[in-house]
Amino acid sequence: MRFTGQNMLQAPVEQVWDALLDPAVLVRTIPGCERLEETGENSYAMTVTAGVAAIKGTYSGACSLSDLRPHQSLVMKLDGAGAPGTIGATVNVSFSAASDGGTSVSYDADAVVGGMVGGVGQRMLSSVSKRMAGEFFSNVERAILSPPSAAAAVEVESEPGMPKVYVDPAAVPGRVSSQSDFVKGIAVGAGLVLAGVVAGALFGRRR
Amino acid sequence: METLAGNAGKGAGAKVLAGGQSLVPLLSMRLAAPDVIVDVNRVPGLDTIEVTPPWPGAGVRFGALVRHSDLLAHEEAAAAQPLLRLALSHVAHPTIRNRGTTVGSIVHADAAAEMPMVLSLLGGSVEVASVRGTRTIPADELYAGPLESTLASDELALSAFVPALAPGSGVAFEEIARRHGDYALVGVAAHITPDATRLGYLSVSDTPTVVDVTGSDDPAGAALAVLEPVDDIHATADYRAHLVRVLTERVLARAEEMTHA
Amino acid sequence: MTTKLFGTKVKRVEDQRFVTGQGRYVDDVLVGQKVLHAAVLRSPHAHAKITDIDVSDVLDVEGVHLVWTMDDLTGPMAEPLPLLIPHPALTHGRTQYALADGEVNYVGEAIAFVVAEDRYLAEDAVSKIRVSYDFLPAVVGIPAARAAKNTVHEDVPDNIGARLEQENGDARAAIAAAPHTLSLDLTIERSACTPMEGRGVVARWDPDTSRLTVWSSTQTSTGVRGCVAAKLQLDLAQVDVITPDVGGGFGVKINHPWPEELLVPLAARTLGVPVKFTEDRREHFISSAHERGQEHHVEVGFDDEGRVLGLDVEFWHDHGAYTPYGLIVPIITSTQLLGPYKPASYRVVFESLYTNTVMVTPYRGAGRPQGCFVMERTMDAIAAALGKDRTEVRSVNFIQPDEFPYDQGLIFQDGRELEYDSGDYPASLEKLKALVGWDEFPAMKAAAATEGRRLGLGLACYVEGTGVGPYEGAHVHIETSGRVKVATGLTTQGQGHQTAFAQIVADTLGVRFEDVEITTGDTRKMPYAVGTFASRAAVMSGSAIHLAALRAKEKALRIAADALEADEADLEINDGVVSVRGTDSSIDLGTVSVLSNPLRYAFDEASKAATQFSVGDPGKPPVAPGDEPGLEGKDFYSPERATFASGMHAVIVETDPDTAEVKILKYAVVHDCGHLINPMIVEGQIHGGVAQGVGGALYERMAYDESGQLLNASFMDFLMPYVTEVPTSIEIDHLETPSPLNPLGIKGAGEAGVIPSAAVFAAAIEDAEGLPIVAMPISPSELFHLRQEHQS
Amino acid sequence: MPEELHEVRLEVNGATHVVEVPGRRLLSDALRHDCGLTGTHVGCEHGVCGACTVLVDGRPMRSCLMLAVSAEGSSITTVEGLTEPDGSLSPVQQAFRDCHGLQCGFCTPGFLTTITAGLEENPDPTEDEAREMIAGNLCRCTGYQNIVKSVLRAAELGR
Repeated sequence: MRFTGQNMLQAPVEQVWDALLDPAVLVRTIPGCERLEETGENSYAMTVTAGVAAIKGTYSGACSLSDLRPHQSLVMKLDGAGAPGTIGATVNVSFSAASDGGTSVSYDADAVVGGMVGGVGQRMLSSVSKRMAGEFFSNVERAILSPPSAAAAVEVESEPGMPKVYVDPAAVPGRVSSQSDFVKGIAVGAGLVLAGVVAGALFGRRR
Repeated sequence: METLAGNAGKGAGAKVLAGGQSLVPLLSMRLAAPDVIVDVNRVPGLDTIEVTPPWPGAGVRFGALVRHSDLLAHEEAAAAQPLLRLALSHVAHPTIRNRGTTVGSIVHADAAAEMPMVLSLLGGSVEVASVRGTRTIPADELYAGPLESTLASDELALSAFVPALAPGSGVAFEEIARRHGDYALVGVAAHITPDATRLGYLSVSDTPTVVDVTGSDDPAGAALAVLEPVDDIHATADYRAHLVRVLTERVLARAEEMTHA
Repeated sequence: MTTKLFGTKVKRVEDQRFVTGQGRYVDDVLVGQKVLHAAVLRSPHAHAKITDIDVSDVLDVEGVHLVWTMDDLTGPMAEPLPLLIPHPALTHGRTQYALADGEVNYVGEAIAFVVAEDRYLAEDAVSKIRVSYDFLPAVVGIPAARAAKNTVHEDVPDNIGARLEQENGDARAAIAAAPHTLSLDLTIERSACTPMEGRGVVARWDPDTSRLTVWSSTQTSTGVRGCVAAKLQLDLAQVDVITPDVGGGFGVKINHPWPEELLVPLAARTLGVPVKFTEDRREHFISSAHERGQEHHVEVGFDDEGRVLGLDVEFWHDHGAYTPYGLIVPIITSTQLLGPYKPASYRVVFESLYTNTVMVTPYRGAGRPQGCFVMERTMDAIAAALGKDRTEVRSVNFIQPDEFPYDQGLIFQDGRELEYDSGDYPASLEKLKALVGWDEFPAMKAAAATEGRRLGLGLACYVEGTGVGPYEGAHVHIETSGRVKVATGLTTQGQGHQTAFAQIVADTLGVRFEDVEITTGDTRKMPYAVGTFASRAAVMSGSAIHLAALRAKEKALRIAADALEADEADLEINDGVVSVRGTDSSIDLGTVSVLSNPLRYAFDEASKAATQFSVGDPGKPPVAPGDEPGLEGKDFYSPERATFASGMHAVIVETDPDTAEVKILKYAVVHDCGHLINPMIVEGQIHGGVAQGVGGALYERMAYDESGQLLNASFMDFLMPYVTEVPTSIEIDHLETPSPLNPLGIKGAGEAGVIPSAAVFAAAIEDAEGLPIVAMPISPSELFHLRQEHQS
Repeated sequence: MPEELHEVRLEVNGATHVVEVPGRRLLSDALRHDCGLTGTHVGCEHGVCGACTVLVDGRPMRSCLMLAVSAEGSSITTVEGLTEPDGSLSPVQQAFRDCHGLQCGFCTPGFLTTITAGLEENPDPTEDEAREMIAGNLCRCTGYQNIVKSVLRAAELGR
């Protein structure tokens, strides 16, 4: 599945470039990214919770940045696997300084979505991917414009020689329940007050 | 009670089950994995249809447990706002309509579904509740993205409201699906009032899209300027755009007729 | 014989249990008893090396009894699955393993196998298995396979599994010399059978008797039995395979053994507890077989009347990642393509290609829909080129009724000559023209055009080789109660065999229909059988049952003649009673059965009549030399070659000028399957075939993306027609040209309805739109774009 | 950890079945495997095919799109429950036999339940209404021709 897009960031191209190469920023800007582990130069192992509405899954995978042409372009390779399926993507990202001092980032992604979500989730996939990409870049923009203090990504203390690990405190705490214990409990006929504390969108149309 | 209160913190870990016609298949396919499901099917007071004030009146309010088939069969509701019945008859198949709820469909926020678009076109609203109390979300603030509504993660939709058809106004609905009862390749509804002409579209954008074409000499063109039809395995973007033109003409003509009726 | 049932619309006996929810399908077996449930981890990738499989997280999952990967399999189970139908031309045949051995070649290939307390827990466990892959480029679609930039199997150069050429005369020379020539490129996409019930298997090991009982929703219980015995290293005598009620087959269930058909029995024996596997819908889409995908190039030379002087067809068959079923499908296309015609010369060559997609095995029609599409599109093209009526061009190419048996000079799928036994194609065409209103259509079309409506009429003809060998058998046992128990080995998936076969027995034997009980697909009752495919059940088992019933009748008459002290020639059997013609002397078959088995011990009133002081000549042995006790008959039917059914379809469609939607206004079928056993059942088969054909022509396809992911692996996106998509009526007319090859003069009817669909709809849409249709299926979106290309 | 089980009382065909099931157990699985009523078939598990259709408080619903726990307190009718008390076939069942409205029989229970409810609502359907009545159920064998006939025949028998 191919999809392309363009986003305007209100920050100079140098800053955008640096942000994308900074794991502490990536962990906060990749939608749903909870944990990023440096496995080499510009390559990371990560845990991402992604999806829309109920179709969410936790994916563990890898992300690497290559073909770096500073302030011009890079290639982002992503692949991950989770309960709903597998995702592999090669994203060509190019940067250009915009007249207003901002940066225009355009991407051309070639993604392979496998597993159940690939076979039955087709109807939503491209719009969802587009949306997540947009989210990513606006996060990057926000990260640059308002260097957060409280929600700053934490570089977890790690033994010397051990890979550096970054976590996003803002991300959903704890790992999302694995398939094995999904729907641990069920409340039947809950009262309104109880229902009121329940999360998530309602479902009610059809398949 | 305790368990549920405990689940409050779980955020996205819990789901509400009403009709379940979308949630349950997601569970079966293991695409959704909530920790907790709250079945509200026996919550009292959510299964009423009120046409208020006494018909013919201002509009139709239907509760979160009103099934598509109940609303479809409701004569007063159909008389107050004909577009409800016109659109509901296109929702899946009768067996699905017997279980699926219209409010559930509306907050499921599927841009390929009929009822979110109808709510948007008619300028309806959804009433939601949480421990903080209740609030009303107007349709034009309800949809954030594909399958995403603006309900907070701890809010439950109680009911939806659509205004009645004003005198001298007309509505029409048309959709084209590959098979009878399938998701539409394109769906269009028209709402013509004495002072405005608006069109609602489904399956040609990420969220239900309404276009005001009052006075436009190329309504479909105006709509296509904002719509984003895409290719999928059933139809190309070009074909969808073509259908937008074909169906727009058809619904405008029929809605116009109704204004004279 | 009293009332003859053969040829009448007898209501089905099986329906009583089906309409009351008492049918017994494989997932119903052992319900209420202790059964464990299996789930399979399937590859999410189309092509990859497996570098590691980590099952450690599964072992501690409560309720999980067993988890297997390739490393856990030994002996024959660790070898590739059998290549069922070898062929000299299949130089690079490959089959998969029960569980992937270091490499996966399609999305859905089995990697690991889990057994747990219930299916939910088994799937939980599957989701905890972690597999590491090294990705390989996927080969998807015929163009990619031909280009061979990448290969599916590294030891198969250019992705070519087989190349087969057949020629009758010198087609290329004939074309070169012909007054007119045409060339066409024609494509049919992938589709699949998608029966409402997926695959399923249940197995129980009995340690007390060292016997394995396997229930499978297969089209061949004897085939499964052979494979299970071989792979589990058991004697055939230790394995019983029972095919219960089956929720539709349409071909996909003839392939065997599926990995689960071996893993489930092995697990049941290993654990000592019955194990069940029931395929879910998505699994069916990505791990059961597909068919149809082929691209064809046609060169044809013809004279001024449209007579085909030379036909040269080259085609490419996408057989997916493996070739368990050999070359059956492309061989059928290459031979049955000829249909009712007799081109002066014919050459056909095909390449069977590997792709990283689900394997291909026969789907109802089995290569014929593609062949029919190619031949009929060619006939229409010839007619268009000469400005002749499409029926005239066909008529001048028909094999004539006095030319049978007609040898097409080719070798058919069963390794025998392609020799048609009988048929009357000109008569069929006349019937079809009358049925659809061929001569009236131009006026109808013109009238519609004045209202801005577009109507189109298409027709297509086919010949179908049915009832291929090698054989089927039957055993008929007349009980002392007078009831008749009949067993034949092939299986049933809804064809109403229990009814049709009972009609044959009732007529042949002279017993009441209600007294006949038919069993199919149970190796305990008939261990020698082949299977249900190629529209062969009625021809093969029907004939075998007739022959076996004759043997039982022969014996009954002999014993009855003795008992009644009459001449056999004077006896007749009606409603289960043997009587001497024109007298009131008679004996019922139950008593004859008693007398057929000399007893020492009586067990009830009736049996006293057979004890040693009651019957027999003291001077002779109680059972005469060469004779057997019991009133039974057993026989086998093994024909020299297949019998050839035929038919013609016509359809009138309306295409919407705005939306490009296609509406079916009229569908007409003329069908010739020789003598009809039960016209109600035959027409039901035609209805179903036509509907499946409508799906294949206008709705159904396998949407693979370039990376080998199947994008429509559900009934949401694989558009099987509802009642709203099929014709509101299907006009059917029968022609009965009996086959000289079998005692009943019957031909097969199971697949016929689906064969001409792609051809007939392409022709009708082409007629309505005035633009060439060369690829099927076709959607409104595609027709919309064809219109645009045609305009520019 | 083991799954939490819920005791659910299912009223099926007039009989009460008390079953202990996990929250995620589908009604279709509970009917088949816990109640032993295997007449209800599962053809797709995503609500498209209709083979699993049962009557919930008289209305046809997909038992594969309902959780067993949600059926507590509802009265359910499966194909086994359509037969008359004396064991004879109901008009719909009889019509399917008369008209050859089935072949493999796998989708049949879903059609029978759907049509039974449909004829309650509309006892005298036109041919088009008969089609609409079964428009949400898939059959791969019959091409629907004889199922439509069966609906009309059942209406006749019902009169």
